[in-house]
Amino acid sequence: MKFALPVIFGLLTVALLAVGAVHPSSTAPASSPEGAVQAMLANVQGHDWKDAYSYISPSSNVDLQDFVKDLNGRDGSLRTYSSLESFTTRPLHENDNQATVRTETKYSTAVGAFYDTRDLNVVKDNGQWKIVWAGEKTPTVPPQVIPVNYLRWDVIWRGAGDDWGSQNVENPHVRILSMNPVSQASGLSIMGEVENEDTVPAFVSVAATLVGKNGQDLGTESSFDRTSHVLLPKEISPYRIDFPGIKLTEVQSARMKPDSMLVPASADPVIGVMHQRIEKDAKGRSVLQGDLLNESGQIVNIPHVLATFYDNSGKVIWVSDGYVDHALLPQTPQGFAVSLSDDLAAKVHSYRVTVNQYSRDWQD
Amino acid sequence: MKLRRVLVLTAGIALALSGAIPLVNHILADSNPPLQIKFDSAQPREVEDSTQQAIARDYSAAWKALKTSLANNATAPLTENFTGFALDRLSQRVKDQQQNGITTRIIDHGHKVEAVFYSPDGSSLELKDTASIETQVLDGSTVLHSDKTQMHYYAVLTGAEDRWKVRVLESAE
Amino acid sequence: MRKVALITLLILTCWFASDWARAADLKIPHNAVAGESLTLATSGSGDATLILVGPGEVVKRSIRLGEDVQIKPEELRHAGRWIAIVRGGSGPQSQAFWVSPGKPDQLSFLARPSRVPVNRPGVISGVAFVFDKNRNLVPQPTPVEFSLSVGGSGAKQSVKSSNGIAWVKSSSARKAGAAQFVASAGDASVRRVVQQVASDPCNLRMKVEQKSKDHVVLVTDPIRDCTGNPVPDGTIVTFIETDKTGKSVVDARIKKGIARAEMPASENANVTIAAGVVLGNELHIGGGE
Amino acid sequence: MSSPSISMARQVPLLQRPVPLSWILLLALIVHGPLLLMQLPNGSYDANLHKFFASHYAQHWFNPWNTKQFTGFSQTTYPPMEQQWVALFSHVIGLNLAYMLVQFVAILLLPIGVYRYAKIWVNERAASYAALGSVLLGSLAFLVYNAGQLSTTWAAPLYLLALPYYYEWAREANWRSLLKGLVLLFAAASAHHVTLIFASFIFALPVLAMAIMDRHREPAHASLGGVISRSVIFAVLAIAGVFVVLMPFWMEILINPIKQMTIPHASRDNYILQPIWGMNYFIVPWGAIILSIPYIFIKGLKEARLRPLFLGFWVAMLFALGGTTPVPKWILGRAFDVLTFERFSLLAHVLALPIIGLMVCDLIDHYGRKAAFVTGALAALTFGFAVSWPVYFQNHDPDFNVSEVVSFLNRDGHDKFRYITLGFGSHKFDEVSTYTTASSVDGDYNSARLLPELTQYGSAQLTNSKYFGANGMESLRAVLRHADQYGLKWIFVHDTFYEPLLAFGGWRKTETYDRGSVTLWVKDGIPPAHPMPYQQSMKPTEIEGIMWGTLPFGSSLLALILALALPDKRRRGADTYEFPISESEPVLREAR
Repeated sequence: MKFALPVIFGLLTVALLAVGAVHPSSTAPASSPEGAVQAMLANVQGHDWKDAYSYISPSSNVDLQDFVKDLNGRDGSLRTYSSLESFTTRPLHENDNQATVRTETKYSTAVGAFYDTRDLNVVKDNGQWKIVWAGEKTPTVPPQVIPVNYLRWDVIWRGAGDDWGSQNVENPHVRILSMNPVSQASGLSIMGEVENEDTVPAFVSVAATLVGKNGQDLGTESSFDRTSHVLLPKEISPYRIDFPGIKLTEVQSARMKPDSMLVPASADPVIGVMHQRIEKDAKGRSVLQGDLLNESGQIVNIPHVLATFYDNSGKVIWVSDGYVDHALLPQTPQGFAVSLSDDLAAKVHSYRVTVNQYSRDWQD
Repeated sequence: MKLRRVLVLTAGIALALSGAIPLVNHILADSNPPLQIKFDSAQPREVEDSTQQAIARDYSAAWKALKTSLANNATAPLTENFTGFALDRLSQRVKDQQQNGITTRIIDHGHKVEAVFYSPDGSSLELKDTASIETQVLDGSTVLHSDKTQMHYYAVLTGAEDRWKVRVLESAE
Repeated sequence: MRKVALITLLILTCWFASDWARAADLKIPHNAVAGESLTLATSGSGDATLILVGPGEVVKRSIRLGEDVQIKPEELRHAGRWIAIVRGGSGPQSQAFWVSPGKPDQLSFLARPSRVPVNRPGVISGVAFVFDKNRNLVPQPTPVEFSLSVGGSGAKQSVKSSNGIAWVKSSSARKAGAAQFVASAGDASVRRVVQQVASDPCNLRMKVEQKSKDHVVLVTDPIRDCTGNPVPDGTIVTFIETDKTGKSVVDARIKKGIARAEMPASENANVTIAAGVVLGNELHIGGGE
Repeated sequence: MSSPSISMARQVPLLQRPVPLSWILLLALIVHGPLLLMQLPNGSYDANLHKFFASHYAQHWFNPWNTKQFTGFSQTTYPPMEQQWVALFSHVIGLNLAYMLVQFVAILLLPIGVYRYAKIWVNERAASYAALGSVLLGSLAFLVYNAGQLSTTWAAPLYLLALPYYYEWAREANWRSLLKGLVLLFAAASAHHVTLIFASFIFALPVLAMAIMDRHREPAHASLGGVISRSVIFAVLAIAGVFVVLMPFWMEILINPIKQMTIPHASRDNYILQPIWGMNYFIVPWGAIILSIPYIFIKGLKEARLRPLFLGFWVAMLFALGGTTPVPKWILGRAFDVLTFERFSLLAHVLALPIIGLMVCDLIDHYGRKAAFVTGALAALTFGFAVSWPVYFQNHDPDFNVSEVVSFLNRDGHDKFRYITLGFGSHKFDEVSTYTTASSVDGDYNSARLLPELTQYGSAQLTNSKYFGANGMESLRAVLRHADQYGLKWIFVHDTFYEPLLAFGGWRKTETYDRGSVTLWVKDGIPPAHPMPYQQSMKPTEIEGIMWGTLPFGSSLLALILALALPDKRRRGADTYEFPISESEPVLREAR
């Protein structure tokens, strides 16, 4: 009886520790196809690659190393700057031995959230549900020499001293070719195109200030990453500036502020945008898709696609963008898709895709 | 008991001082002198409305900074509003004043300003200013010189990141 | 007796006071010029301190009253209103005087822009600010000569400054190249360079250079502007191919005067070309041009 | 030379006697002095935050509005007392040494507080062992040398010092005790608000229970009603006083209640499922105390007198376990995700120490010197391991030099624009903030955040954005999008992870510092920074500034004056023991 209280409290403490520690095993066999996918993704989330791989069917013909690279990225792509943040799964169809599970994943990446949808085949293997992993096939480019006429601009600036009157290199002339406000449920967007009409490269950013009916400023926003910042001579880039929560009826005018700066730049890489077309994706949504082709000899780590949509009068009616989570290898096509709403798709008469890029080596 | 009294007294004085100092600063704070600017005769380019407002604001601020700087022998206010030759010149004046133990108090009774030049590229602008100025040169609290006169100034302003800065400020007879 | 002594004392005091007052008398010439020496005449006797407060400096020195005071050129560099103060035995005496700028000696020349397309009217401007050797603005009208030339040929123009500023406007030449833009006043001369660069491409034309099973290589003719100047390398030329698989676009860069792009081969495709907002010719691949 | 005089009294063996407090303080000096002179806490997690706040008070004692972080924030969001002491000493010995000095004072206060607090429950000897143990606590080493929680290490001992006075007041109605207890409590509140809130329950409720249980003990003869009514008076005066002393703090909370999204912290993890955090937050700070847990359970629950103390310990221990048990989540609800739990180890240990003191007495009584040696060695090992733990477990990046960053910001008018750092970690970012004249959009102290881009997302500092997943990166994107409004021109990067976003967002890499470990990214066309419009209504008034500059600091000063001016008469004889023989038998308070 003397020890009753200590024993009770001791047991209570152990019980509380046990309640807090209740957690399913990370490699427990899955009881359903969806469970197998969820367990695999949960392990990916925790970077437990080995445990995740335990849910992969041997028939997939993919080894652990390639499996990890498929999920964790390769060649300095956006995926290498990502981690799986959350996911949802939904079985599309299922029978006793086979099933298809749709996964919608959200990655946290260096450029913000990245969403991906993938349909996974799940099969029963020795009584356990396992995922058939379709590994990425890296095409082999034949050995070749790609001649580079290396073209770049360097700038020598005036010294730091205040020698007023002495000449400095002038900033490039850029011109806003078009500007179109579009009102949506989430707010107002201003979009259009900007051209570097000079003979030197320009570092461009576009900002806009909305002026309200009684003359006061409603807010200032910039195009941020919805434009290409480095424009070579005569290059045209779309831009889109979003003003969340502002309605078109509140706005009297907009002050556009295109800034340009002369910067050292390289004319490479050249990225072709091939076979662009508007189609429906697996979910039935309208997407503009095609292939990116890196015509240079070096890897482009993170491509960023900017799509400009025009109506039949040539007016810019929407600017959409998307990052590609795979690197562009030389001479190797890489697919891309940019979504657009169905009502917008109906109005689109033509479109134009430009590619912005980040490459680690070239940045340095 | 004595210690307590001293403590209470000290705390009271500290409180009173900390409250009084901002009040005194507020009372002594400068008010802006009247400034009239005409932009009609600017050549060869017409001065935009927004530039007119900016010039009026920044030229007035420059004078305020000049007064503060000469009165307190501090160069910090100058850097915000002056550049180039004017900044060098006024900074040197402040340093010399400091070295020689004198200060200059400017009592500004107003400016009548006319823009006479606005460069074609919009980067520089010249003003002719007729100012009514009272100048006092002081050594500590001793007034060494005091006069009130109407003076003409040539001021050249050039655009900086977010404001116009005075690059040339020269008085003439 | 006491009264007499008092009156005498009063007289003596007044006498001393007037003497001290006279001691502070200053005579300053009316024609003081920045950067030139200046002689101040003083009267009275004894030691005193002279303080000169100028627009950009303060000079303080000990003087003997009754003697002339020499102000060195380097002490009188800034034009404008000066205040001379003499502190002797009695209260300080002061006097304001004006120093005018010296003769024109330096120019601040703002030539804009540094880079300009050829054959554009009134796009080049030159603004010259006239200063003396101590960087005082010289408001007196001064003739300033501007000349703009490319390859030795060009135009000259003489302008009289007003309020210390002279300016001109000029058109760009038809030929690309570095234009020499010179402003001179007296012995001062300042040179600037205005790069006159090719304008928008003109008469943009492309042709098929090479065709294979997978690819077609398109190449432009040498790209020039409407006055015949070659468009600089690096300029973007966009090739657009449209066929049943969709639209393919390559933003090629002009290298060595021409642009080249590799497009997917197609049975039946239209190819267009553009540089900036300028459109070129159109090709049909598969069924001939 | 004369030989030491020996007073005639009953001989008590050395190990049977209480350890004099002066010896304990000397031990604290010997153990902590060299470590502090080596400035070991400089590398701790929060040290630079305190120094940053202190550097502001050093220059603007009566103006708590600090423009160097969050584009401007009020330092009334964090009790200022120990930071103001650092500020005061910094004028004489510099910021770093001032921090060490103030931290050292807190370390000295802890054994005094533990000693006085322990004496409510146990005899002088056990209390002195408890105080001795407090010098070598792993949790203290963790908070001082790893976490840099200056505030908790100040608030806890002040609170421990205040409660015995409350105990005396409740039992004996001693007005002097009431005054001293209240002033020490105000000082504790001025040091740290969170410790005050939790200590009110964990530390004070056992003392209330004891005051009721001991109401008839000599020299008191109080009634139950008397004890309770005096407790209520103490509580009311304490609440009113704390409200007045920290008035600007409460007003700030009232105007800007903390509505931010929750921010992840490893101390909320389950330490069993995440063993590395279990090691970091439990095994290391607890050390040899883990071995004494069975004794604490048995002794603490067997002795009726010790039960309130045990219950306080038990709750504190469950809190110290973070997310290992569901109890903190059940009790705190949403607040669970706002708090960090590493500080609860110290609170639990302070409550356990009187019982551990009894254990040491028992051990020494049974095993003599062997027991003294073993317990001493275990305490020393615990402390040594906790101090050296950050060397083996580095949970932040290796050190790098930020002097070039500071130099860049402070020259050529660069401080006209705002800056942020990416990948610096809050520790290094605070160092930059302390020494630069420029303002940052980012800030370290979460509760001071007002900018919508920072409060809308579940992330803390921008400099650590990537550790907060998509929320962190979205928060960073939102700030970068509004760079024009904030005058945000400079971004210093210590982690290439952030470079793609900057490149796509319109920044350019321009300069490299510290042999390439830091790069500067610049955006052109950004207008110079100006005060944000919302700040006008957020700035503390001048009166609030004066209150903030006088009352919290003044309460600590008053506590000091009262300690000197009104010494505890009854304790004069009891606290000191002459060497080698005590004149009288120690006052024993048997825990029975």
